[in-house]
Amino acid sequence: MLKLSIDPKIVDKCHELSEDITSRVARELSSLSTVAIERTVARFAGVDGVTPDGVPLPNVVVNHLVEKGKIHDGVAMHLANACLALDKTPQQVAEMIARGETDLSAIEWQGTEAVTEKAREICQGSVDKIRARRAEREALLEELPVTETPWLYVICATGNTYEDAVQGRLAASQGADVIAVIRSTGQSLLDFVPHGITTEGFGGTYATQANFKLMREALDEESRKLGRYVRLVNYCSGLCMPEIAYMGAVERLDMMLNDAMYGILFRDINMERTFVDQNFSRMINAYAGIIINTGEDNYLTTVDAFGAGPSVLASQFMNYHFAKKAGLKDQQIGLGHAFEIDPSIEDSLSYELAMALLVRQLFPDCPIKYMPPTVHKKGDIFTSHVLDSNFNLVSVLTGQSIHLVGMLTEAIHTPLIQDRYLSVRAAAYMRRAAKGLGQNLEFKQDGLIDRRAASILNDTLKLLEEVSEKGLFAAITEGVFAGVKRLRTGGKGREGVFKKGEWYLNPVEEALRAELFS
Amino acid sequence: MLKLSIDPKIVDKCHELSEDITSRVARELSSLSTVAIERTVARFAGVDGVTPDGVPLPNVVVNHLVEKGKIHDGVAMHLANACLALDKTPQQVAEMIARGETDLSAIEWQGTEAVTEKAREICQGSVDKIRARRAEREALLEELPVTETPWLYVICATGNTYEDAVQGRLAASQGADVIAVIRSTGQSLLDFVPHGITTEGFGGTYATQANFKLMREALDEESRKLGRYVRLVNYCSGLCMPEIAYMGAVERLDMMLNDAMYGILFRDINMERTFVDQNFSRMINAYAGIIINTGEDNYLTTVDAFGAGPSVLASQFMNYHFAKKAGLKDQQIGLGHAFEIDPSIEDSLSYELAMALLVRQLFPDCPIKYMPPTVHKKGDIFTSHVLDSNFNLVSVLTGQSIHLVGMLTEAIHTPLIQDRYLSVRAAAYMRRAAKGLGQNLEFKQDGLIDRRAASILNDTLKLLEEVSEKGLFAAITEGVFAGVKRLRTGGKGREGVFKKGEWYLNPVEEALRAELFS
Amino acid sequence: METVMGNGNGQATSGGRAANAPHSDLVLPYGDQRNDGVVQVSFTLPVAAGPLAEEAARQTMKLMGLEDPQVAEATAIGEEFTFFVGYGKLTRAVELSKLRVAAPMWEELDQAAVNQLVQDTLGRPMVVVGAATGSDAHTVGLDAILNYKGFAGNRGLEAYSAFKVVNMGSQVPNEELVAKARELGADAILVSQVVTERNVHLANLTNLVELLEAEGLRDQVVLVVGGPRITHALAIELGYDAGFGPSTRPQDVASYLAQEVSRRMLN
Amino acid sequence: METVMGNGNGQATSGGRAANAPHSDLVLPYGDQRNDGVVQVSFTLPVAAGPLAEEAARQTMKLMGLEDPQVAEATAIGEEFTFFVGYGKLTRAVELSKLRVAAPMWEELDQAAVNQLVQDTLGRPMVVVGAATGSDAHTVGLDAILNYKGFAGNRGLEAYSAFKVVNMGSQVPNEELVAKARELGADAILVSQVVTERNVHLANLTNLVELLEAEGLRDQVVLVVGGPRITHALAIELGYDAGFGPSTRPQDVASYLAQEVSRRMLN
Ligand code: B12
Ligand code: B12
Ligand SMILES: Cc1ncc(COP(=O)(O)O)c(C=O)c1O
Ligand SMILES: Cc1ncc(COP(=O)(O)O)c(C=O)c1O
Repeated sequence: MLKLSIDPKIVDKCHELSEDITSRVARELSSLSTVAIERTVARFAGVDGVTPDGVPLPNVVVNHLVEKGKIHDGVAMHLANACLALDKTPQQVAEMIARGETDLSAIEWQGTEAVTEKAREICQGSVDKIRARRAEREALLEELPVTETPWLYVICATGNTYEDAVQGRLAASQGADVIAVIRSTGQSLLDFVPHGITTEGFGGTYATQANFKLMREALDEESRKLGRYVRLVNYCSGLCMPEIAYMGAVERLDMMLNDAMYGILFRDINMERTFVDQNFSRMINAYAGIIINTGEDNYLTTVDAFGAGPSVLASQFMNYHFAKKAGLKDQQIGLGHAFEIDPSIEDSLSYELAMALLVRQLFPDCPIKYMPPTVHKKGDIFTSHVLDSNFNLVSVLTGQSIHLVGMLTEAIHTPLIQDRYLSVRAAAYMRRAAKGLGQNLEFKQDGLIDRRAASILNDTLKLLEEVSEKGLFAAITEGVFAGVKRLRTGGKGREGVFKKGEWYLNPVEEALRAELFS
Repeated sequence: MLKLSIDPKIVDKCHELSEDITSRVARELSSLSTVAIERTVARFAGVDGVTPDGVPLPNVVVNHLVEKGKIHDGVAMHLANACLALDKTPQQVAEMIARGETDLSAIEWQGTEAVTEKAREICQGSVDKIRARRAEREALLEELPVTETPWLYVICATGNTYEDAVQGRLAASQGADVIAVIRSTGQSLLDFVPHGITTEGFGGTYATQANFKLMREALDEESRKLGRYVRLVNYCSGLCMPEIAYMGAVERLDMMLNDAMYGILFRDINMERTFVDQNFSRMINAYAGIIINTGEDNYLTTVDAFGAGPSVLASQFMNYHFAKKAGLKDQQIGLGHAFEIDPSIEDSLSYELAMALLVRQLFPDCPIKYMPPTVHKKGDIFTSHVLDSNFNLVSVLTGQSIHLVGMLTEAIHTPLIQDRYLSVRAAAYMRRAAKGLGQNLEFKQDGLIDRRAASILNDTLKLLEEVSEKGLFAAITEGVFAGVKRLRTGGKGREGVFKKGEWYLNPVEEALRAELFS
Repeated sequence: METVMGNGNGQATSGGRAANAPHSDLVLPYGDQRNDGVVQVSFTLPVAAGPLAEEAARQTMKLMGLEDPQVAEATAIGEEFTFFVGYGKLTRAVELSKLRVAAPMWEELDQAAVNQLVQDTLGRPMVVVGAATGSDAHTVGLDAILNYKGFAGNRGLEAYSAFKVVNMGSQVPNEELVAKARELGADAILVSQVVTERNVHLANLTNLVELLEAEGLRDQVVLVVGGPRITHALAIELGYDAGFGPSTRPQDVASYLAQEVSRRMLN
Repeated sequence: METVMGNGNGQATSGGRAANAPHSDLVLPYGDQRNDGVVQVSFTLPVAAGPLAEEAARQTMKLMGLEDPQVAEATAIGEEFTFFVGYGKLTRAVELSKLRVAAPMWEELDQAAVNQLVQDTLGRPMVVVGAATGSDAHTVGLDAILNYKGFAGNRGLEAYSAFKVVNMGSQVPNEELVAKARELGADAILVSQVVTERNVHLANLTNLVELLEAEGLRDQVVLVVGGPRITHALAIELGYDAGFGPSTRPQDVASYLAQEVSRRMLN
């Protein structure tokens, strides 16, 4: 059995430091909420649909409260108050706001106790629905078990959700266990979630609740046909992170790309906004039984992977502790790593083995999401396919859990129908061919690989010490992760962060907290 | 360092048995020679060229002696006698025979001592030339060293020697260390060697001395350009095995496919003819410093590789002992093995690792020639490329010496110019990526791989015991190797075997024996 | 196009009857959207790498009818050679309903049915002589069809009581094959041709037909050829009765032979 | 064909001058013999696997001008989809001497020469504003050109005294880019576009030119676009001054910018 000799004291120290770093962030931001969170609460309360000119009603409600200077109370209280006062459902209230028929700030206060109770009541339906969807998944997994690991995960990105459904089913029938629909470029910076079925996207398909539903239904059908539950993935990131968490939860998505820092580093989204949103969205994911995928693979696309081990690990430690704080179980925390080692260097395979196994061993109960080579790929699809073959090998040897199947055409286009077929076929071959190999191998004590892993772990500790000393905000400001520098006060979506008022209530958070931490 | 736990007692026993089996064959056949051997002697004596209607002069001379019932004395004696009597060179004598101007059987005998001396003299020039070519190679290897292993070996098979030269140079410049020119189908069953430059072949190019020369010159030029000596390979097999050995030796080829049993099993060439020819051809190869490649890979194309381990190993043991008997050094004995394991079975990679390493470990000083997957390849060139990638990996991990680079288009056509490029590139990548990996790994004691190797070795011993009991001739008759059955008295070329007469002399064999076993 | 051509060794459709499709659609390659026409190509041009070579590659793709040709990779693989990988969009569609697919005509029969049919028709086993002819030494495919063991779990002709099989093995000269067929009074001759470089198989296959005709044997036997690059259409063109391509199962051949021989008896 | 088209970002020929080749030969793909025309293709047809699909594949290859089309592989990748790998022979050749290769015009200059030329021409550093525009978040390529660190050992524009570089990063709206260029009095605007699915880059690039023209800025700046699927010909077509494709080195861009600005001063 391949196993690295790791000093457990260093590991413990890394955990302590990251627990401390992330707790400090949480404490510092505990008084904040965001417009995205409030829109999510509105959705929990049943607000849905768009105005005739296409503005989603959750945005209408929240924008209205922002305009009226009332957002600091949270959307739940004002919606509940209006429901009581007008004897309407939240959806009816929202429609009235859209038509300019009411002003929530002007409605007579129905008494704090009554409003609080109503606020809890209007959100409870969605909480219950999510619990039911989770139970549904569990039942399906019993009925249609997935037995082989790593799960083979492929991407659909046609831009057209109907094509995604065709191609997702096809990929599943070819052997894929997990289907991710990639989002159109630019969606993460939209401060609203598009509505309805969409057929036009660039490099991906818009994430909408209707698209989620359509894909999940298609895959449910295919799952039954194959006798194997096919998981569905989307992106819980960007300016609408918590809203998408809600949509994924009620449409029974199974995984979500959901990173604590990705938005900051790669989309220049405001730090506070991101940290606050990620926590709430992760609570929803946790409750929905969704597995999150963190995005450390992205670091390796902007800096050389050979030297980036410590920053990847440090980020994983922090993502892990942020996740635990949001109530996610280890089994739900799909920490990311990627085979982005430069293929032109000597012993690249040994270095990558060391890193992949280190990640695997440090988080033994987390379903590590292992990502394929991308940056070092060129238009030579044959050579690219060979690189993926070594990635497939390392994945099987080190017992990874979620295997994002590399595409031979990575450098050219989002996958064609045959690209997925060929790549899944290659990954499935390796899963079969190298099945027991890892169990039959051991590393030479203190050899290249052991030493490499130890040195990365040591440097991770140093990095975490540095971050702990400075605090995470300052560390990001100084460009510790992925070589990207961001200001705490900069970035997109900052205007959507607000300080919660004295009467602020988020009944969803309250309910989830009770369920998750009981 | 990957190492199998092998019982040395079993290995010793296998060696003893095969030494005994092969010695018995050699003893039994020691009184025989063949027309091919006599033609080779004629070539050593300087007989070359063709008649106006295309018959090679060595054939003319030997056929003449056969007709005259004089072949049992060997060609050397009669040629020498004629040279003395007519005061001609062997070539002049041969030309006279071709023109019907002389009858060797009718020339007055010049006295045994004088003729014997002359016979030795006329052959010595070629022996010296071969020694000089060998020294030339050694000097070139000092000047233009090849440093990386395994050597990457690719095939040219355009049918046109000029194209082969272009493509061989190109392949070398792309990273190939060894260039083999495959022969046209059918050549091995010709009982003569075609003459001169050829431009029309099917699935390969005719092996002729002129083609050898042209290729070696092209590669010498390229070697200088690259600062790395590029080796040239051809096929020393079929009905003209020893003649081709001669040609390769004087044209400074570096390797020769040269198996003790291939002709019997795969070309239905007579057993006695093959065993006698292989011994003499190997003596020439030995003296020329040529590395031979045995053909155990072929077994795996007609029987399932999973069960064929013992017959491959048994054949290697015998090929090894036949080779030693012909004066080849371990460093010249490139025993063959191939990655022909069925990719659809579970743990195929582990099984293949076991077998490849077993071969490697059992013959530690032999440059094992490791052959790529072929039978399980289909027209899907992408999937084929992935299979080769695992082959490349096993080769590097187990420290093979001569690596026949697999082609992604194996199931379709002999390699195109870009097929070689892509395949060499993939193999070179693996050589770099996995360079130190084998040194950093160990097998779990008594795991799947160790147990598999032990069981193959045990079965090899059993098989060799069986062959020893029956004798090799009977074993082949019963289809022990590659599932092919051949009769001792059957097969092609049987009429070319004859019993040496009382006055028989082969001065070449005599000279080589003196040099090789001194 | 209405000429008989194409592979169609039958096993993929029900029993291999000539598959004139009911579709009438125009079909284009499918990349990630129906009818986007996306095709991948690779080739080498004997031109030194550089902008000129890339432009030549793009033009080569245009000559192939590919619109929006993209050179995804251009790599020097020698001083005077550049290797290209490209993608482009084909806009000319194939009209499915217009295609005529040639395949040997037979219904799939199981072993018992084949045995029965031959027994009913001939009252004795069919004599089948097989060989890899000319310089071709590839016997695995032929053995897969003939030998008891068969192919992919499907038993070979030797396993049928309907056939008396003589497998002559590899590199059999056409003359020897014809002599053997005459000697045994063969009902069928099964030829395997695997090596096709420089079209070596064409001459060899044509020569066999000529020999059989010269000996007056052509009409006495069912003449079949198989191999990885053999199609039924090609076989017909060369004067054979049927051609079998890659992944042929012995049962396909057995079914065909039994039905062909019975058809001939009825005529 | 005489229209300006093709890649030709220049670095492969000496200094990137438009490479009108001296060759006059007809060039065909080279498989294992000169002029054999061998091309590899792969594609998927939305047809169920079987003889019909294979015939459709063969016809598709014929539509691509491939003679002797060989279907090497036909695999069902779904009930209604078959994936093909094929080989065929193209017989229509490209005439090299007739090709016109478009490339930005510049001589390769080293860092000192670039600095000197800009100093001599402008008497101050060139102000260069760069951005990945629209929804494009790929900055690695742009950074490779602009940032000090550069690309493949070749320093970026920041390393030159000739340039004052402002790198606006990713997903910059065209409006912001234009505003920044005006604010800084930019001499050059460098745009990166990596995502090209559904031709999203074309609209975006066209829009930038329109904005610049509307603001009367278009003639004030050297307007350059780069990215893995950008060619000089495309750039020209879209109204840019130059386009740079894959494997561009910062030095290529620096050389071009210096020479272009000096050319403009002389005119
Ligand atoms: C095994 C093999 C060999 C073995 C053959 C052993 C043996 N006893 O058969 C050995 C190592 C000896 C060999 C040698 C050579 N081979 Co070879 N070989 C192969 C290989 C790897 C597999 C072929 C095979 O067994 N396939 C499995 C069988 C089951 O499939 P099949 O033949 O297609 O048969 C099926 C159908 O076609 C059909 N079928 C076939 N025959 C018949 C007959 C009838 C009557 C019917 C009804 C059906 C039928 O049914 C079968 C079952 O479905 C192929 C590459 C590949 N992966 O395909 C190269 C290949 C066929 N060989 C090739 C070549 C060039 C050679 C050599 C000429 C190379 C050389 N110059 O030395 C030599 C010489 C052989 C000669 N004189 O003919 C080329 C042919 C290129 C071409 N298109 O012409 C190939 C494609 C490899 C390559 N890329 O270069 N080879
Ligand atoms: C790294 C990467 C990312 C990183 C980007 C990080 C970053 N900060 O840049 C991350 C992970 C964030 C990312 C995300 C996405 N990506 Co991305 N990504 C890549 C990847 C792997 C490498 C690109 C790269 O860095 N190349 C290295 C640089 C040096 O090369 P280059 O860009 O070609 O630049 C050179 C030249 O083109 C030129 N050049 C480039 N720009 C400029 C500008 C000027 C002025 C000049 C003169 C020259 C120049 O000079 C450079 C040096 O030579 C490619 C695949 C690949 N292997 O190419 C996919 C790829 C580009 N991504 C793709 C997609 C679709 C996406 C997503 C949209 C997917 C999704 N839906 O989530 C997202 C969203 C991004 C967005 N909104 O734009 C597709 C694009 C498909 C297409 N043809 O449109 C690709 C091809 C992958 C794929 N097969 O799907 N990606
Ligand atoms: C964790 C994470 N979130 C989100 C994304 C995608 O983000 P966007 O939709 O902003 O392109 C990625 C990209 O792969 C990611 O890794
Ligand atoms: C040892 C050996 N000899 C000879 C050959 C080729 O023989 P022929 O030229 O008879 O096809 C092979 C085939 O690979 C071989 O392995």
